[in-house]
Amino acid sequence: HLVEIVEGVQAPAIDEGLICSLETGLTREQMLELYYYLKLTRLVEERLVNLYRQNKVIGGVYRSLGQEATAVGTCYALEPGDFIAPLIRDLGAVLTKGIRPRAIFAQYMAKAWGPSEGRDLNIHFGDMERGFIGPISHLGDMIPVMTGVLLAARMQQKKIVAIAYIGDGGMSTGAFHEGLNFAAVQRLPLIVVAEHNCYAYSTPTHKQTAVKNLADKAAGYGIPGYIVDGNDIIACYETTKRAVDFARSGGGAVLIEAKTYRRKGHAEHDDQRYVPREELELWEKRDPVDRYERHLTSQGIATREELDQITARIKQELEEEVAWAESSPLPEPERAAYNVYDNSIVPPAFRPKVLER
Amino acid sequence: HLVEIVEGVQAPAIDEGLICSLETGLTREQMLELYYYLKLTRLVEERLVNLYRQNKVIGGVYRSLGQEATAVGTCYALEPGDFIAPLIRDLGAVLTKGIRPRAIFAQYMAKAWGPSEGRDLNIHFGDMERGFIGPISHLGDMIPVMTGVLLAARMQQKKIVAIAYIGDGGMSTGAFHEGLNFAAVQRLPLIVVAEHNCYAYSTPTHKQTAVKNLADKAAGYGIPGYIVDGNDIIACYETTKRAVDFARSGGGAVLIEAKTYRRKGHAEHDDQRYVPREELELWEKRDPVDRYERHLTSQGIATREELDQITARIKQELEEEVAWAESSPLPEPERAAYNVYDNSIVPPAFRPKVLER
Amino acid sequence: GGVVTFVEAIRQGIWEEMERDERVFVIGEDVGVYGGAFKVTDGLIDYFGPERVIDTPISEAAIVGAACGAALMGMRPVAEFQFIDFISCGFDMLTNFAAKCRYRWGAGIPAVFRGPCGAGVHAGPFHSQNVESFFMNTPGLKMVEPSNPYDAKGLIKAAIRDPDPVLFFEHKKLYRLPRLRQEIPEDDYIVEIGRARVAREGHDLSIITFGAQVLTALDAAEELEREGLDIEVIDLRTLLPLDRETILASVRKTSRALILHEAPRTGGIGGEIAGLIAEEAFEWLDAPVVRIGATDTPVPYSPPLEEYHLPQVKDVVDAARRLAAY
Amino acid sequence: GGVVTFVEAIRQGIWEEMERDERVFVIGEDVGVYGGAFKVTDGLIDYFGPERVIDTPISEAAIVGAACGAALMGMRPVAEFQFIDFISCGFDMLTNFAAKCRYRWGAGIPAVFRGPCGAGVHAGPFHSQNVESFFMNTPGLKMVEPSNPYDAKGLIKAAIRDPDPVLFFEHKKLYRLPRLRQEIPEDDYIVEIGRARVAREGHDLSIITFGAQVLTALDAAEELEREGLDIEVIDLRTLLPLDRETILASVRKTSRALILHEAPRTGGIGGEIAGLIAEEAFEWLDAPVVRIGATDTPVPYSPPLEEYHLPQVKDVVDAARRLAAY
Amino acid sequence: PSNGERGAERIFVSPIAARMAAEAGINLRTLKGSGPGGRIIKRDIEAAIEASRQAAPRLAE
Ligand SMILES: Cc1ncc(C[n+]2csc(CCOP(=O)(O)OP(=O)(O)O)c2C)c(N)n1
Ligand SMILES: Cc1ncc(C[n+]2csc(CCOP(=O)(O)OP(=O)(O)O)c2C)c(N)n1
Ligand SMILES: [Mg+2]
Ligand SMILES: [Mg+2]
Ligand SMILES: [Mg+2]
Repeated sequence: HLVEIVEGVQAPAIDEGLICSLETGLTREQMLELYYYLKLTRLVEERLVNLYRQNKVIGGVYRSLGQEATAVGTCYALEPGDFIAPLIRDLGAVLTKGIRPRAIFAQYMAKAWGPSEGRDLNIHFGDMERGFIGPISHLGDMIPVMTGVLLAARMQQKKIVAIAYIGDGGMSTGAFHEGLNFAAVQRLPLIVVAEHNCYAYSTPTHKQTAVKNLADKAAGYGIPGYIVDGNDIIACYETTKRAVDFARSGGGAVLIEAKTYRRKGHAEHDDQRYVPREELELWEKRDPVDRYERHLTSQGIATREELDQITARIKQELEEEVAWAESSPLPEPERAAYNVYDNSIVPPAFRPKVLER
Repeated sequence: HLVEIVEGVQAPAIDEGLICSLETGLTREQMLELYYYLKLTRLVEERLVNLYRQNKVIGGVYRSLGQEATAVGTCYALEPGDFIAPLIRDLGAVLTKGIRPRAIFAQYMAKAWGPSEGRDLNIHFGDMERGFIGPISHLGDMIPVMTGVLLAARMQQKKIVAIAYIGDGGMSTGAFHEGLNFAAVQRLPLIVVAEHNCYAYSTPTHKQTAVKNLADKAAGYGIPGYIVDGNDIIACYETTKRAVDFARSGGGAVLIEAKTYRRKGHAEHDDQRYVPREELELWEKRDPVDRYERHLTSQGIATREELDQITARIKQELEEEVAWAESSPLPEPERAAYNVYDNSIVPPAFRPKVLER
Repeated sequence: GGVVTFVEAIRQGIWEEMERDERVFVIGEDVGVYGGAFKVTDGLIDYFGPERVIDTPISEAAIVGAACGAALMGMRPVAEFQFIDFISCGFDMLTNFAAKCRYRWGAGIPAVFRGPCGAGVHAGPFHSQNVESFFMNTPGLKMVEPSNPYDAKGLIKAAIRDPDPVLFFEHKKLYRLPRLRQEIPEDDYIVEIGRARVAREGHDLSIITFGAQVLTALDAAEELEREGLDIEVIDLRTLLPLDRETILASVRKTSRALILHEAPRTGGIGGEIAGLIAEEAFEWLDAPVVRIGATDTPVPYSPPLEEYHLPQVKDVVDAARRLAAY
Repeated sequence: GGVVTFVEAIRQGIWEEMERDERVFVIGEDVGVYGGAFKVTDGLIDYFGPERVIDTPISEAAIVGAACGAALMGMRPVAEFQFIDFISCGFDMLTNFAAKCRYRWGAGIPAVFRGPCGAGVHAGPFHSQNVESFFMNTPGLKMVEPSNPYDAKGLIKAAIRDPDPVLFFEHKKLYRLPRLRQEIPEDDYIVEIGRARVAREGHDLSIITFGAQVLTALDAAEELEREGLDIEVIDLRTLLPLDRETILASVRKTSRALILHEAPRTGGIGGEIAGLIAEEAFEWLDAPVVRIGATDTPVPYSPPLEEYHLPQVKDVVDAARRLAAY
Repeated sequence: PSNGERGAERIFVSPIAARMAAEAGINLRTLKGSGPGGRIIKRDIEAAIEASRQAAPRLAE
């Protein structure tokens, strides 16, 4: 298997003017839905930054600014029964999978009504019904887990596929290697989307790996590798769709490298002092939302007004979602001690009982 | 970097008649020394089996029967200051590095005079002077360790290289991945010799990895990969020499796949019920000692008598080495409690002192 | 059923659960055609097929991770570590993914992680470890270690049915120990997780132990009986969560506690048990709470060293005698 | 020297050791240009260069392994975990390679493995853990956790000079805590590994603790002083090996022991300490040995949950008051 | 559950109190503890020693 470069993609030397390089079978409706999720992701994050500045967010905010097209475009290629394991910067995939923004806001504000009831943060929760396996912080770990999800699905005769997201940094972990290797041996329909956003925290890719393309790593697992322009939402969708079809029809695992860029620091507190200014400027011009808007309007798929209407609808929606999340109480303190085990109606013992007499 | 197939190698479809496929710059003396180590390895192991049958070996015996040329040939390409991290089936490399058979016998018999003084088994010991880092059982772990050895050497301005051995099975571990990736990023002169002996315990390679050649994994690290006939001792030497020169001159890490075969079970107790008879018969014909003997005699490098003399010398030597090891006492029981820390002249506390009054 | 060895009891337990519940499957290195390094899964692949008996690459993190993923999907994986020493390579997955999933978002991981533990067979530092202390401080996990065929079968079945992740340790010295051969019921039964067993009743002193050391304790008790000492032996069976009531009841009865385990003394789970007793049975104590473990070293290979390293019957007899006379 | 924060003290310690001994180097994720997630290694790369301040891929096993390999070659690596929670990914390398090397073949591993531990900053289950119990049963390792700038600097320097592998835990809540700012000596000094410190003398009761909980204990002691109770606080500083003598001396003096740590109570190292006391200070005890830890759960994220989870001053005051009155 | 003699009613006494009583030759059965549930603790022994010391001179009179 040789790495296949999906047409027109040459990041980081991506042509700034380039808009959507692939023929697509998407309907106009679908293309507008894609726009909805793309813009939703952007605006949810902006809202989060907003709440963060108001000190309403507990902990950090991890932006995917500039790389939203990757998460949304790839995830959009899945069917409802399919699964994802996103990372912090894949809010777009989580939203595309049907998780409501209120869940995200409640999580970030550590509220009782959040899906983890205040026990874990940001997108660290899951939803088995929606095919969303909640990640943990430890990078790489979700690859073996998703391998198990698909192994189970095969035993259960479900014809599903899954996407596991991984960063340029996370690919250096042992767990990534063990998981993808096992998936490849088992020919499981696992699509690994490698988000090549040029940094892992402060570490540039050349200190992370000696390969030229992350997709080159596919060869080490005997699986196909694709490279796609991660800022081109249609290309992300189409490439993933192709991988999904291949995987679902029994072809086995696929590695897709999406070339993109993390335009913010690792989190809001990170001043990015290690990033050259010009780099940021260059990638600002490649903004995936702008690009997609240009595409939609220039191809006559939508008018500027229609896009503005979608945006307005999202904004309104978000007001309600934030209001809902804000109205949630914080969790009751004693809840901290419950539900470690299935049968832990009673909290586990942890205080010196002997003194209580 | 593309995988480079070193001439004439096509295992497992290796031509049985093939004897030494490469031009070599080795002198006659060196070629006989190679023979010495190759035969020594074979005979040390046979002697171990012998001792095992007499119940003098504590624990198992792990044979490298049929793959001795890989360990000896590759290690012979190193300079004295260079380092190795062998695995259980790399006795040949350990001997080539200058460890005396007595050390091996004493280890296998759990004797006090063994290099680990009875604390660990078989080749689980090390010798910093001879450039031998003792492995642990946990497969893959030595790759990061050797990366550290070379990182240190670079800081110490030592121009050394190192070989880390790994099996077709061990390459599936996370530690292997993390270590080799880091070595590649740092362009450290690490030669990873992947011993493709077709099994990991009972697991055939196709259940271990989906790649065709283990050397294909080099692409995932951005380093060169070579394939060599592991039963051709000269080819092993020459290929490794090339890699060593490349690495030492600043080229960075190299992955060499040696195609060979494990003709015995995982250990003496393993009945190999999972192995087809024909496979064993096929590989018996490819025996690396026989092949090298044919080569040496047919090329007029040595006569049968000369080789027999070497063998006789080895046998005599081994009698003395075994006798020495047998004459060693078992360790004193109390030694068990010492030397966990540098300052543990005094054994650590571990028995209930309060009762001793 | 029938008269079985320890290993056969576990094999039967897994077999019956696989038969009973098609969600149960086995995964690990060499568990298929080879039947596992200790033959615990021998024959399963022939009967249940390779879809339910899965040979993996040498990838403990992936084995644990895949078991977790499958468990999330409603399956009931039984994952094998070839030796429990290799659980260290799956440590992250167990403590961070498996243990915390239910707490974080309510997703249970009904998976079993099993393998051969323990020393005494001259297998050296990497094939002899007892690893329970690594996990004792990780809520969300359960830990089980049986000492006889009946319990082994009942506990492996209970572990497979348990809705949470269970680590199941099998002392390799017990697998084929003739002394342990035992008639077990033909009918389906389980041994409840979380319940210790009074392996021997007595009034003078409690030895609290588990796994292969139950035999050491029983042998010591028998020897001490000849001296007129009446020793109680508690076989914990479940190490996490501990059966606090059984431990405390025994110590409140005998007023003397000796804790025995095979792992090194310092940092072993004996500390937790001693802490429990010193807190909750304090007023009933007539003597110090005493712990016996292995030397605070790795497990050495050579027989005389290993014997010195491990607690022996004579060590227990000696300590118990002194403690009883305290 | 100077008036410094906790984080600055550690940074100074590493800096001075690098200056003093060219074998010392730093390795970890983002330790170079970025200066580490908590800026512990800030500025080092500019002064010592990228050869001695090595940014790695996200590979904890490789970081530990490489540090071990370099240490074998005579170097003195100081490896950073970005958060100590990620030590789980290096667990195998630490327990099996680093800890056992000297015992197995006499090869010492003079390496330091350090990182931010601890909860209380709403960082959730994966950035808040206390991991000392994972390693307490692994002879060959040492563990250190300072509670103030003076000790932090003296201990990091001692750890770097130590001939054996040292795990060095830095409670992230202390890094920049104004209350801890402290004048430390200009001259080179170390704090010996293996020695606890009497953080406060008292006669009525001993609180044995370490790390950030030393502050909790001291605050509780102050509050109790107003009630006429005279509390002794022992700051362990070294967790492995424990300073048995200091612990025992204190308990023999006060006859009442309260052990406090931030990790979940069950399976935490409090058990080992309780076991030690119940065995070797038994005859001096006037009341049960009591342990306070976090709830037996992962560390929850939301402030009210986390506060409930963690031991608070009021919990310690309450327990100490009852224990003193027992 | 006895402090030595099997069958007898347990006296609840802390280890240090038990040791001090033994050293001072005080019969624990003659004491009533001030600890929780009538437990005999260190201060009870101290009080008993003090009491017997004050009682002693009077006897010598
Ligand atoms: C095993 C592990 N080690 C360290 C970390 C700390 N950490 C969190 S995010 C991060 C960088 C991740 O980079 P990358 O994988 O490229 O993802 P990105 O943030 O660029 O999306 C690091 C080092 C972690 N989460 N897991
Ligand atoms: C991490 C780890 N898991 C499991 C084992 C148990 N084990 C010992 S040898 C072996 C097979 C090794 O196969 P391979 O790497 O191909 O080496 P070979 O024996 O063929 O030389 C296994 C699974 C181990 N040593 N380390
Ligand atoms: Mg990245
Ligand atoms: Mg092999
Ligand atoms: Mg512990």
